[in-house]
Amino acid sequence: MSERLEKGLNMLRQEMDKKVMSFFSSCVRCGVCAEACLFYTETRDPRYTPIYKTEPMRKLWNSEYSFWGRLASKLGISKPMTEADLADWEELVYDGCSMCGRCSMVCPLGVDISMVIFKVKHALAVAGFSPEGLVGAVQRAVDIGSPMGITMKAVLATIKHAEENTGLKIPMDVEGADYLALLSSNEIALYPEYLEALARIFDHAGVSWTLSSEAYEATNAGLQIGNKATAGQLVQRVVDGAEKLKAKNVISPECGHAYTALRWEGPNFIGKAYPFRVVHILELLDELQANGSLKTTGLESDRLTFHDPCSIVRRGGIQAQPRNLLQPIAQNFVEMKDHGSMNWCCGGGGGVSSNERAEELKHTVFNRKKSQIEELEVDAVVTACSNCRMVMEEGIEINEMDIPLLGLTELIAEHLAEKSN
Amino acid sequence: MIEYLIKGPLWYFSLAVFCIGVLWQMARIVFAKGKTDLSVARGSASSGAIRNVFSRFVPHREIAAQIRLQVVAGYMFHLGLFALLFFAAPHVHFLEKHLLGFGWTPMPHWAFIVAAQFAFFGLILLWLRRMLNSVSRLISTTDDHITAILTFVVMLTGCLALGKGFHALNLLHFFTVELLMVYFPFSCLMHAFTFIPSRAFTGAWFGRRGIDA
Amino acid sequence: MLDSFRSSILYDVLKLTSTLLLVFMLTAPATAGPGPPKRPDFPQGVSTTNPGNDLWREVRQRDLPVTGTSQVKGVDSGVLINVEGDRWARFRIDNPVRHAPTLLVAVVLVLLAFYVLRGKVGIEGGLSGRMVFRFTDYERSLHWCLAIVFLFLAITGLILLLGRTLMIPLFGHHLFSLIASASKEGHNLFGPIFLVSLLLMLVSFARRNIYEKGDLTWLLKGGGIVGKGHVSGGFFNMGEKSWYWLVILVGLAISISGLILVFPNFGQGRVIMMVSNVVHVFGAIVLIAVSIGHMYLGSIGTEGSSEGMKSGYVDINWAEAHHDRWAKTCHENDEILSAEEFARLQGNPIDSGDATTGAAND
Amino acid sequence: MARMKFYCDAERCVECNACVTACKNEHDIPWGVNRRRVVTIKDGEQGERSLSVACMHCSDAPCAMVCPVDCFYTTSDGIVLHDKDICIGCGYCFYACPFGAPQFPESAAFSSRGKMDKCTFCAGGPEDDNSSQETTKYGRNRLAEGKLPLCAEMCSTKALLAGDADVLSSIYRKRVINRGASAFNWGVNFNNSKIQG
Repeated sequence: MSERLEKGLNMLRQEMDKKVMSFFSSCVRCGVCAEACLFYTETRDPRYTPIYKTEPMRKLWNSEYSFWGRLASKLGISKPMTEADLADWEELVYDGCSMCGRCSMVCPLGVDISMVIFKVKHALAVAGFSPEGLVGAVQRAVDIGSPMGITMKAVLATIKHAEENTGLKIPMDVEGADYLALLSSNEIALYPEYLEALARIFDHAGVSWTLSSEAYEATNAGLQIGNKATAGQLVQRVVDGAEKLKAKNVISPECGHAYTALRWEGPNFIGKAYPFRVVHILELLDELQANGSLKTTGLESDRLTFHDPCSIVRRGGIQAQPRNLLQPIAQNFVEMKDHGSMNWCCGGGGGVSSNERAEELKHTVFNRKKSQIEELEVDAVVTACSNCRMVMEEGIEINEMDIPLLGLTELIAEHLAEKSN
Repeated sequence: MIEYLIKGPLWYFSLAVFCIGVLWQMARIVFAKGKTDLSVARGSASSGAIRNVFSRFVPHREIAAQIRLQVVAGYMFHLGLFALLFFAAPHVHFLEKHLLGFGWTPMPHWAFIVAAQFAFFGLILLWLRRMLNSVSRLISTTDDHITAILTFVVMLTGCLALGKGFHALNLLHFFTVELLMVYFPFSCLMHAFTFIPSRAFTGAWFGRRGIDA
Repeated sequence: MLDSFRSSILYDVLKLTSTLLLVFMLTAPATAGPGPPKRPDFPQGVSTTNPGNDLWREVRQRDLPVTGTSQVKGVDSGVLINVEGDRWARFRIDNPVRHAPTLLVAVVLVLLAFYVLRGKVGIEGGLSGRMVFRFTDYERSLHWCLAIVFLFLAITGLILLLGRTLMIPLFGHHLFSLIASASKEGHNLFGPIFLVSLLLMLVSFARRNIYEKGDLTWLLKGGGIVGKGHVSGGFFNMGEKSWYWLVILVGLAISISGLILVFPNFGQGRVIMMVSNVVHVFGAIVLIAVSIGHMYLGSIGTEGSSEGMKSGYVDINWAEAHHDRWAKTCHENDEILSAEEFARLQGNPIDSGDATTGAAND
Repeated sequence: MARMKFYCDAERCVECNACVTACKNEHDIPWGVNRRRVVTIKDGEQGERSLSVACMHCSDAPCAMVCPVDCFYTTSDGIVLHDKDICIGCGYCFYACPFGAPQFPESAAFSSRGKMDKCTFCAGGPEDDNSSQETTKYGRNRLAEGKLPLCAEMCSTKALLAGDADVLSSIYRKRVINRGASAFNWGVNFNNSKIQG
């Protein structure tokens, strides 16, 4: 048995908990999950069936945890798992799954398929069966501090630019601030408006906040590739930064997987609970709006819709907040078909967008979002995840659709009421 | 001799295998390792778990149209089988006489047949779909086919034994049931029990994240 | 096309048989053969007159009404003489019981002879590997469901019809009685499932099976078996449509008569029961005989025809040979898949070797 | 060699249904099953006649011909009996029988009829004479005890006769001759007769 196979199998064994055991002993292979999967419905390739993507885990369960498998191996007639059992799933798991979790919603037996796929990713990652694009991103995240290779210098330039645009001072490394805001690489490189929006909104609402020069990057390439050690290392940077500034709250940026990494998986990656609260920017804005410190004015007359980012809505539970925030400023708001926790993924989640190999497939599966948007005949699409936004902008460009994408936080910032005091 | 075997040692053996096997499998799941989630919960895990155990009985409206065959045939089969298992007159009498010591009102003969027809129609459609649909064909295992065939045979022998006074047919049914009971704990038939922890785990996960699943 | 040639031959055979059977039926009381062999307990040849004979003869010959009243409540309990019973019993023995095996064996032999002489009917140019979608999962599931239920009903029905002559000598009375009881219970239970499948079949396929303009040409050319080359056909050709309507109409007749027989609780009289029984047996034998032809054509009889009911896709060359008008629209709509694309949709892509055979083997 | 038959004299039967009751009582027959019944023709009209009907133990019995499992047999006394262990309750014998003799304990949906039951001429079934099994399935075996069917024995007007066909024939012949002596008693012609009885 090769070393990498051994590593992969050991990781699978390590991940074999009571949940996985109950999942595999209840799965009846009904195939319902396929109909929920973006990659299956758009390609009709049965290999993209979600539960099929968990085959390495199921095979291990079958050979080492099920009665017949154990009997067979006792009798020496079982077929041991081979490297191919892992290698052949690399493409399915990394290219053909955006970890959107829609399958987990529909399974009649309640199998959290998406979670098991994530566990398979752990094994593939330690065994070294990961796409180059992601490996590179992880390397950059560890070495430089950001998966896109963005250095502190670039961040400072963005901050300076934002300060110039807004005329507001952006606090940096302020000890004892209530909120520590994080950014995602995309927001630094592609959508600097986000930072400006933050500055305006917090100024308006009178929130005490800061950025940190040590912990500015919220994204977590370790989560995307499935490498728990790296993921923990990246989360630890944020924790250290927040602890150093004695921040009571850490604001997760819009970015979906960053939110998952910080809010839900982070404490488990580093093995201890946080001394601070993690709050998603939309949650925070909703709170501010509810307690009256955030007041908006003016109405968007454009016909708008909201794309639910999977990691924030379906897997993150922030479903009502974006609607609460949009309601007072959007006159012509329409919901997408299948909106909310059953919305379709943009096709670029779970690291697919950082994986050049998956480009063609990503464009194929965008057809679903395309028809969802076209059906509504909207003027613009609002979303709350820079990755979704980037993937959809790319798809819209390829399909020559000419529909702008708006970040929800930026949209709020444009509608701030005059300060009352 | 055969009757003695089937109604005696074999019956007790299969009953023991069934009971111990199911308990053992469930215990394995319950006592397997599982990490506590260190993140701060937004909602209640336990209410999410309970809600999910029941909410999964109804398919999501977003994909209901795509899975209509599985839902309709699945419900026909499961409800039919449930009615047969617990409300068929011979079963009620058997349970009363040999296992429980108390009985309840069984359903009339016509209802038995209708339930069996639903169950058969559903099972045949589901099994055919398993073999005809490219997704199901790809993901199905030998176990799935064995369980489908075994369940079919058990139901069939039961229904063929409906004629009164044919003892050998009853014995045949009894024997196939014993086969099923022995096979049960080691197959995906266990989903009859494990669907509860499976749905509950996922529901708890959703619940603590405050997701309405 | 071969399909319906076969069915047309069968049609002739069946028409002839049914005419003969009708003649038998009408003459049955007159030409009634001896009953089944009696057990040797009662010495044959001892002839005694039943003193009741005169009485019953009188009851039957006089113009008294046959229906009276009785304190005993029950079906036909007021009927003194059930005149049709004996005729029905003799008809049953003399016709279906006696001739059904011959007919079914003949059908098999004809098909066998055809296979030996002509072999599998191929497609010019063979199969291309390029596929076109034909039947949905649901349609295929329904077809096979109907097929399984039909086979089960055919086997159990034939056991009940022919078992006494063919199986009792082999198994003896007690074992056969066991088999017959199981057959009867199974038959009664699966019958309504057949009806439901049939009705679903009617809903799903009726529109595509409505006869069209070109169908007559198909019939005149004998489904392509008489002359050379294949005959034009749409999504379904004339032969398939005829088989479809035969299944639907005869199937409905069998189902309805079966329901009459299977619900004695509604108190229908014996005459209705006997008529239903005759319709039931006749329809069933016709359907079984023709279905053997259908099975032959769907499996070893014609190249490439089984694929449509397995994967739901058919080879474009097969479509062009048997359903050229439909194949044309497939070309127009650009619906033809390459072999690679087809393999991918079936979940076993050609290029990526061994591992993708997947879960099926453990 | 006896050949057992029933004979019911329509001129004597008064529709008292004692034969029906006797039969049910003697064999402990459940509700709904009537091995014997009395049919009245033209009830309440001129020419009313009643006949007690049960299995007539035909020489060439249609029930035996049509039975798919061949459960009927004829005894050396010419009595048509059936084997309930073989009967599958299909109901064919009921369709075929001219007299409506075969009875079923139930007639529920999906052809649940139970085992056929009919008049045994008080001769039981294939089991040992008057064994408990025979009694449960077929009722008493009076013939084995040297007795005739109870229905006929009970008949107060001696309308229903049971026994050897030759003996019954001679009784019947005598009755016809005696009846012929009285013009008023030429009953079956009441309908056409000018003299209203």
